[in-house]
Amino acid sequence: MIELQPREIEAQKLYEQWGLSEAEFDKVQELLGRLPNFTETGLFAAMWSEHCSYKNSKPLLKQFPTTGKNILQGPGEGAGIIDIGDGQAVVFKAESHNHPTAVEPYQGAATGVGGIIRDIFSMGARPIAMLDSLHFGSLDDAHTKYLIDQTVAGIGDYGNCIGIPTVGGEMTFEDVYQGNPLMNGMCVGLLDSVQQQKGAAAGAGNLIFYVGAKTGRDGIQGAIFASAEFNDEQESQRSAVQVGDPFAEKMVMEACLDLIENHADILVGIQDMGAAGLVSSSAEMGAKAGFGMDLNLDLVPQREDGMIPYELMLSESQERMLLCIKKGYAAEVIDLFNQYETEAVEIGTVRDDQQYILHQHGEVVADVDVKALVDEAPVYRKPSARPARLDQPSAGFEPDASKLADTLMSVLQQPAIASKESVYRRYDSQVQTNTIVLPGSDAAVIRVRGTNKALAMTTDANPRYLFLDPHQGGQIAVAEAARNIVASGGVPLGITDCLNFGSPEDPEVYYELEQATKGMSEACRQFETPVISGNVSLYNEFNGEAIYPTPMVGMVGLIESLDYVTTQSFKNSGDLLYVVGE
Amino acid sequence: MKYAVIRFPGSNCDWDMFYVLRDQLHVEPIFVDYRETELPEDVAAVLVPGGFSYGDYLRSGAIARFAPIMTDVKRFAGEGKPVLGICNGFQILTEARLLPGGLRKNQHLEFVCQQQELFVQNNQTAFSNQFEQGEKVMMPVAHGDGNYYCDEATLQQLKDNHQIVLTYSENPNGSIDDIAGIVNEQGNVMGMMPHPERASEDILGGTDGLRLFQSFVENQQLQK
Amino acid sequence: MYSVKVYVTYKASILDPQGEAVKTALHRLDFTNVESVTQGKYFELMIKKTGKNIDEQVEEMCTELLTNTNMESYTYEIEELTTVEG
Amino acid sequence: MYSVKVYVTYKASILDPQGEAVKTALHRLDFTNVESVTQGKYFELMIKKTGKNIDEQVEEMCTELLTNTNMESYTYEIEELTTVEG
Ligand SMILES: Nc1ncnc2c1ncn2[C@@H]1O[C@H](COP(=O)(O)OP(=O)(O)O)[C@@H](O)[C@H]1O
Repeated sequence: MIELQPREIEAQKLYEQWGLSEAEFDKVQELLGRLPNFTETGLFAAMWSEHCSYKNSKPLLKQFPTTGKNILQGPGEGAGIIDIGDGQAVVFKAESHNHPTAVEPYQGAATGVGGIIRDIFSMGARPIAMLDSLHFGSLDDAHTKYLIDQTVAGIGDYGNCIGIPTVGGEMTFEDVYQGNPLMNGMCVGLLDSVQQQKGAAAGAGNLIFYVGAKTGRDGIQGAIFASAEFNDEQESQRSAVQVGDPFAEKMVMEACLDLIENHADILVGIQDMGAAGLVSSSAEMGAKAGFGMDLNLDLVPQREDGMIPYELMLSESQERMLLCIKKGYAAEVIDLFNQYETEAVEIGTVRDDQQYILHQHGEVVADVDVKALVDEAPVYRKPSARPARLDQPSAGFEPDASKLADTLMSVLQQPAIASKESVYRRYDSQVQTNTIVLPGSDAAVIRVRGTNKALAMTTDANPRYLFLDPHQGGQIAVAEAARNIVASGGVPLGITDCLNFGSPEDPEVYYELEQATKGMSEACRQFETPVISGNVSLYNEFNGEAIYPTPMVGMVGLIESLDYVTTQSFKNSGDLLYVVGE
Repeated sequence: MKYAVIRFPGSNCDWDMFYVLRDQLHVEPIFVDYRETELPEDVAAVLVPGGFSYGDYLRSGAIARFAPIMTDVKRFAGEGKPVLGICNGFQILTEARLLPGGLRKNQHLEFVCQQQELFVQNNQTAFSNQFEQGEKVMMPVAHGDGNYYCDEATLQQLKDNHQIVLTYSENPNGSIDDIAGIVNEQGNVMGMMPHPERASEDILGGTDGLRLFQSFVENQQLQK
Repeated sequence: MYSVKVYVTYKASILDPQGEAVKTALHRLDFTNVESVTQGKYFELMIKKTGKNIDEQVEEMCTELLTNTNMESYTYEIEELTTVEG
Repeated sequence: MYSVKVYVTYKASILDPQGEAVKTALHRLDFTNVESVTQGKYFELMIKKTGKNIDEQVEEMCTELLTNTNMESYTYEIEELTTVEG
């Protein structure tokens, strides 16, 4: 990679290749009062990508209800937190890993699971369950079968290896997902004492620690890559996918939980290095606290030689975390991580101003206002247009009620309806020995050990409904999740979501996004289930064709007593059946 | 007397085992770190839990067998005291040559997690004396590498010495002769793929696994 | 008949956790002079001679199935066996 | 410095389900002339020259760690690299 001079970047419009528009580049120039250099341009491109800045979805996300009486933490941190009484709280979040899964399904899905697990333990919570939401092309396609097989293996292997049960999920099959399958994961954690962690780096002179795996050139531009559409030609340019190392993650997780539980006094902040790796985690931690920092890139553990600042800052190597530690406690942290066979390295310090300064080989290689990087990303309200299909009368489908038995059989044969046992059998759904309702019922139920309570959890979205009516479909997704929780004996507490849509530049897609989030918001208010965390995945298109609007809803409910736990299966012959509702 | 649960980096059924010992069997479990060189004194039995020691990279259990604590585990086993390896623990015990044979990738190449019906082939061991001979019991399996293999001669030996303790009624992984669990020649070291610690409470779907633990726990209490 | 050997490893910039684990384990066994370990896959194929070009066939098998070229690279050796066919 | 390549496969008498799966997949891709596939592991090691005998060292690495001799067999190649050490 050649580091162009600022003038060359401007003249050759390199920033456009990295996803910054000309207007955005001008804004960067204005904020800096000069032309950005190569590294700085890269930092802005990553931080201002949709994936990191939510620049296209922010106005719509504002509709969501995010507060409530038990909500301890809403959106904005690694994951949301809800009080469940007795000093305990449940922590959960969902995330998409669609593009990496399309390219390398096993590793793409595995690293997706790894990322969402880090979000949970960075809040100080021990992960207690994983769920997924998978949308693929039609099952009669050989490549789709391969994708499913590998995706399921990747999800299973990563969670299994760490010892987190994968307890539920959902799966649909539609042609629109053929070139752009969806892999969403949700992780649920339990906080035993309600002392939550923040991803913030405050206090001048405090230390920035890098822990976990070394940095390589893998997944560079991942965030930018996630904010672009696919087409056949780009296939070969798809940037290198990362390989997951669940064993390393298990060690990092145990070490971080030990640090949080037993050494909270020396820990100022902690954050996962996810999309846009080091830059996004460090800049966000600084901006949140209103502090800048100096980072010495020579100290960043490196797996490869000759990495330039751009590569070090944007690499998405997995199984890494960033910590802010009180001044004077370096040795303690290093010792603790070494006990878990994990590297912890001091790479910088918090500044008393807001400058975000990177050093390499004794030179300053980037010097920008941290707030500019994190908070000044432009926000767009895109034009929206109602798709014509929504106003066309439907074909007037008349079900044939004369052969009900045949109809039933053909419904049951639909892959989306048929049993998913062949999938969830490949997940360890029982490790931690708390899963009291296994996959296969409406929601999975995990007991809270040491109490008489349990948590019910489910993921839902029916993309067909959303395609036919994004507004009502959004409502239905939340309602279906709530029904699954209630049918399992729980009271819905809140939701997380993954908004998987096509390109927001397409007014019809933007309309879908607008309407679906509106419908979800309304339903969330009705059910009193605030949105406590979530993730947006736009640009899910292949050769110009968008996927169906697919907002996955992940809901968690509280079961007050183990006596209330209810499963789907019939219990005795002679029991009566009722239909409830309209 | 204490029950030592060995923890390797990557063990993940360590707590599950701990809870069963403490809360269901009411004995005293103790975690022993893989870096220790000696088991604590007054250990009644050693339990090697499931999980993915060292990520199961290379081969399941292959790297764990070199952990410092394994030398003392071998000494303990050599003295005829009970050692139980479950899932990854079974893999580690075969790699450490405390049990014959080895575990390959499941024949269908997929990880499998499900309830499994097992036959008790020998109820005369320290780990199975609470079962009836030939009894059908239920315990879950959860593994990717559970496909037991040994050569012909070893298999014959296992049969002649009644070392096959548990077999699957429907083989989930392709293991030779449907083997789910075996003991060593002396009968004091057992390895099994199914998870008895996941079948030790009614709320988790059954308690057949608990009886497996009771087999050696009660034996110990008799000896006291 | 051809005997074909295919070796697949991760590309240089891709993390190889298994290779790293093996290296660490070898060091622990006192083989401290081991500087690096890469772990990959190895395939031995027996392929019948047909009208088709064997190099092209193997190349295609590698890119289509045996490797994911996004992250792996491969090499192979083809040896023609001089057994009588039939 | 030595460059060492180690190949590990299941012993011939043991069914290799991974190899079988690859064969089936190749047939599905119309490579019907593939008669058999064995899948194994492949290691590339860089080993520093020391006073010790390299053959013995590699042999020991194979039997101690890289293979489970109950069910796997191995072969290796050792090549001495003629770079200047320092
Ligand atoms: N991809 C998946 N991963 C794990 N479990 C799944 C998956 N898909 C479906 N399941 C499980 O199968 C059961 C039925 O799922 P589904 O067919 O979506 O039913 P419903 O429409 O009633 O939610 C649920 O318990 C669900 O958790």
